[in-house]
Amino acid sequence: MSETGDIADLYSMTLRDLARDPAHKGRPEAFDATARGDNPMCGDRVDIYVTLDGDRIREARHVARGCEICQASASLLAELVPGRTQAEAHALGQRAGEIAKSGAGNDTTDELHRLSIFAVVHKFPSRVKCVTLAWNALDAALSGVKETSSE
Amino acid sequence: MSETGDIADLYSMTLRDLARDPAHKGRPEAFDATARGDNPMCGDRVDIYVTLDGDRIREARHVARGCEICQASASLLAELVPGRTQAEAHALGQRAGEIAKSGAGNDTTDELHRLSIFAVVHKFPSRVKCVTLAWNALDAALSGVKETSSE
Amino acid sequence: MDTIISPLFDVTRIRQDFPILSTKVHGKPLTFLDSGASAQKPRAVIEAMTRSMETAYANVHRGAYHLSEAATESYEAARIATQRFLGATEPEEIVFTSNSTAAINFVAHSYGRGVLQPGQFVLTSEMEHHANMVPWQMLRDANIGIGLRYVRVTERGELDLEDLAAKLADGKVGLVALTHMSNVLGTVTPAAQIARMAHEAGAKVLFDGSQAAVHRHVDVTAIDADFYVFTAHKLYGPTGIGVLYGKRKLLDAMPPFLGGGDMIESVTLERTTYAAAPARFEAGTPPIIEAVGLHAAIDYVTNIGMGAIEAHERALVDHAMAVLPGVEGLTLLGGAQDRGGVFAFALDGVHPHDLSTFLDRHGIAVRAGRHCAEPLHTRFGVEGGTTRASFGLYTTPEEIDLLAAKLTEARRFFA
Amino acid sequence: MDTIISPLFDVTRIRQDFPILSTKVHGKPLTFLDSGASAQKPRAVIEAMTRSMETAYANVHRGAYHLSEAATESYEAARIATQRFLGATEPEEIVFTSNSTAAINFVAHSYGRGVLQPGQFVLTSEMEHHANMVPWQMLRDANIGIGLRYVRVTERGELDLEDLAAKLADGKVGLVALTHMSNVLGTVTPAAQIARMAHEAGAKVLFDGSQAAVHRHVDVTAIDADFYVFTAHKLYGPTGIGVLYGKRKLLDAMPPFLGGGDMIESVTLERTTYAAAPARFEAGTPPIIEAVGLHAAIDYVTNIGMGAIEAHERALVDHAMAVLPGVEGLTLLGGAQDRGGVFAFALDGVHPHDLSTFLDRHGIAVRAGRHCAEPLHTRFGVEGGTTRASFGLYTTPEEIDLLAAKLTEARRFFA
Ligand SMILES: Cc1ncc(COP(=O)(O)O)c(C=O)c1O
Ligand SMILES: Cc1ncc(COP(=O)(O)O)c(C=O)c1O
Repeated sequence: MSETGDIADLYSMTLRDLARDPAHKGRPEAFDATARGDNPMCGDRVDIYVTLDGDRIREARHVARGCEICQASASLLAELVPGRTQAEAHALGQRAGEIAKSGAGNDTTDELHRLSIFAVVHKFPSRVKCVTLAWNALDAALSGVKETSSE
Repeated sequence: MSETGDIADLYSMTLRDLARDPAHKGRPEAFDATARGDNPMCGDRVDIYVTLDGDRIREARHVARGCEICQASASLLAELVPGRTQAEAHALGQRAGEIAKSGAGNDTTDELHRLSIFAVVHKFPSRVKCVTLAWNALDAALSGVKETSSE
Repeated sequence: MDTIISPLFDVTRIRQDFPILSTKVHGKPLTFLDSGASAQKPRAVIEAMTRSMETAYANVHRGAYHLSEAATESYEAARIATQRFLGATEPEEIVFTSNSTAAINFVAHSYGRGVLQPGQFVLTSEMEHHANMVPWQMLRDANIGIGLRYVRVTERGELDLEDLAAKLADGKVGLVALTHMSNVLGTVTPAAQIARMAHEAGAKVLFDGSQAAVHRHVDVTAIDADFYVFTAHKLYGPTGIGVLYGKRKLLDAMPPFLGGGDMIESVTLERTTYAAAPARFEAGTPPIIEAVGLHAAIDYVTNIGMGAIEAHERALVDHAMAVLPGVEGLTLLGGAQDRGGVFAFALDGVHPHDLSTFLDRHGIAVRAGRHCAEPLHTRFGVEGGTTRASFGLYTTPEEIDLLAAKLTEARRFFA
Repeated sequence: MDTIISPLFDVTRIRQDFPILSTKVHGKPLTFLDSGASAQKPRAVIEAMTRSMETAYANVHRGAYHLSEAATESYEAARIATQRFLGATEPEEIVFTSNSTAAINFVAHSYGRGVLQPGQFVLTSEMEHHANMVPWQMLRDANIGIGLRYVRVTERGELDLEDLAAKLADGKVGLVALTHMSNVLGTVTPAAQIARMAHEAGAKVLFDGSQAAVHRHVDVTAIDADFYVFTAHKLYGPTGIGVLYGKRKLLDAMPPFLGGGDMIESVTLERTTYAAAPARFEAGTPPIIEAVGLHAAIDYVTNIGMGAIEAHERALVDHAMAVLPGVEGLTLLGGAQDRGGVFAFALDGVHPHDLSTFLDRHGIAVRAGRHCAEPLHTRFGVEGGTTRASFGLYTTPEEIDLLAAKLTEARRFFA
């Protein structure tokens, strides 16, 4: 694999579109739970806001100060979690982390297929945290914690 | 130099006689100053007792719990310091330390000649402290300090 | 006796792994019997450190570039290797410090001041290395209401377990801090039993494994230790790195000790929040190269097998117990049933320092003094110190025979 | 521009001393621009450490045998080399610690808790590395009546000396603790002037020389520093060892920090007395192998000449100041008159982390983040972090040119 290829693989069109996608960004006026994820080493910060529908997530939005991977991950999260329970969302986050860490991304379901844009991250070990930060914040929000960290 | 020679050089007859010499040992009934020298690493301990005659030392005695070099040094101290002032005794102690450290022992005066039995100690660097402990204690006694250490 | 004690353990071949063992001292082959103070380093450790500096060095944790990623990976791999070596549940339970002393001081500060309550006691023993005594004295003397108790040591050099039980009985002991193996007597303490007694009395337990971890397989989970410390340089690894194991729950509840980079979560001028363990306890640039060396040392002893090492050392201890008491004028300190390869002794009429110099001229390295265990020497009435021979995995029975012969010669020489 | 900037300084030849500089990263030659985080090691350092482990290793201070004497001699020789390197008066003023962070924590505990009085303040700045900020915050938060003040930093990234004077004016500051060179802005602070101001106000002064000591000749006596710290791994030496310089009188008056072996004078169960400095502050087995490495590193830079290194780096700084501002969209942090080879910057539209990954694929190692100086990033409104390029004695102008070219490419890539 050429190294330019590498970089282009990481910053795929899909990822960059997700990173910029305004659809899931911004602090909503009302929400049921929120938490902040901080990566003290690099300064990345993600605020996740969730509205609930019984025990299911109705909507998720984020305000992210972070790199493109971090932003893309937060957007994908906001896209994927509506309709899921806390446990299901947590499992999805775990899966996102595994994919980023190991590169294993040959899942067949649709959502998991979406997550596979992070498979290439395993070739950039210091960037795995950029994928998981938003998911950690979601976990924290859903369990009532106010802050979390990806360190 | 053969290594047996080395050992025999260090533990010369003169040194070993001095180490055993009872003439300068034991706590006197009366004394004007005393101090204890401790080497925390090896456990050596020397108590020096001094009687004074105006600003000159009349007599010095020691109680040493230590190796042969430490004992010999304390005995030689007790032999050499009577009649000297604090400053003279200190200078002699400094000289003893230098001789033990560097091996330079070609002094011509008689007392300094006696100190030259410690010249061989410079080949045994970890033993230099054994020579200086008693002299440190003497310094401490004469300046009113109670304890000192060769570390 | 043949140098190959066990078919599993070819000591002749093992000695070739240690470059220093083929050097000469005063024209004599080196007989290194001071591994208890610090062990020699196998080529695998030296080469791992060299390789890290030549091919994969950068500061860890904060770099998004290849060398920093590589260094971080090696550093964290060392943590995982240490976790496995100690049988810990998670890598996060392993904190790298600079040595055992620092590790115990960490606990004395962070747990002692941060978690123990006024009116509680720390229980240590007369048998400890100063590293496991002075920090507790400093805690006692900090005037925050924490007391200090000592477990007595029997004539045989074992912990007096009845005394231990008695001193735990009032439930006021918050932390038991005991050695897992004495660096003077060689005594191995019954760690699992001690932990059980401590826990029943509501206390946590720290083991100083500086000696034990070198000589036997240690499993902190099986022992149920709350804290366990050891130091790499005695385990054939480099200086500059030690290990603090702490149960996750305990570490999470402890305030940090040293402040600086890498241990924070966020810093403002007014307020700082701290990272989770182990980062919270690893302020500043950690011993990166040394962690690689420790990892190589762990791999080295694990490949030989801690069981095989223990068996080899047991055979050496048996041999020493057969040979040393035959030296006229020699008195061994202690005589515990369960003991490792450390022998402190007095030789009648010969001062330890003089003896050590004499042996050195025959190439034999032993230690003279009080071995950082002054109260223990006082306990046994040898305030002036002892001479200590301690074994490593490269020690041979012939070296013990040579020691015995030279002890006899020394006695004649100094007579 | 030719790589030989000065006839005294043949950077091509110097680069050959560093094995890692000839390795490749992602198929590209390594361009290592992260020396401010940790520097690479010359062969002389690696070999000195190897040699110590292969031929002269044992624990120090306590052995009366050849290897221990040899190891002790090397360890103490490193202390003397460090003394000379810093221009200290006596070797006893040099305490070996595990890094700069530990050295500052030592002062915060031993001097901060042991000597400073309730009602006094520590004065640090907004510009500090967390290592010189968090320990003082912890001291402030220990509820012993010691306050904390911060000197402001100007837009240009220099210490505001008027603010410094104002904050010293009431005579309540007991200790001024400031960096001698910023690890983010490159700013070199006027140490001698600061020391004079501090002393006139009755305060002692500590300088964090972690960056400065690498880039220029430091003379603690000329500056009249009371404490000065640096860390070996940034000076081309190993990890695991740092240096605390303290004036003899101050060290002698300070209580110990860590308890254990080697720092005591006598230990009984009831009472312990402590050794004199520096032993009092070096509890446990010290970084023996690392001291040898530090010594080799000091010899290495001294042989090249700190003056020559400073001149080389000044030329690099001039080159960078000519080239970097030409990169479209690039904003440099700070612009001090007196600065060393550290450049933190923002590149419009490109996140530092993404940038760092991009550069890495071109073999260029830079650091992204807040560089353990979060308040400083807040001060400059770049909470999200910056990208930092920092130079070593092996850095070439061509490497800076390559960086500039790839920054422009990155901006296009991420547009
Ligand atoms: C200015 C400054 N101070 C302190 C430190 C801390 O050094 P260490 O991590 O070696 O303790 C650093 C480097 O990280 C630094 O740049
Ligand atoms: C039993 C014991 N505890 C603690 C220590 C201290 O280890 P370190 O000096 O590496 O901190 C030692 C060795 O010196 C030891 O033998």
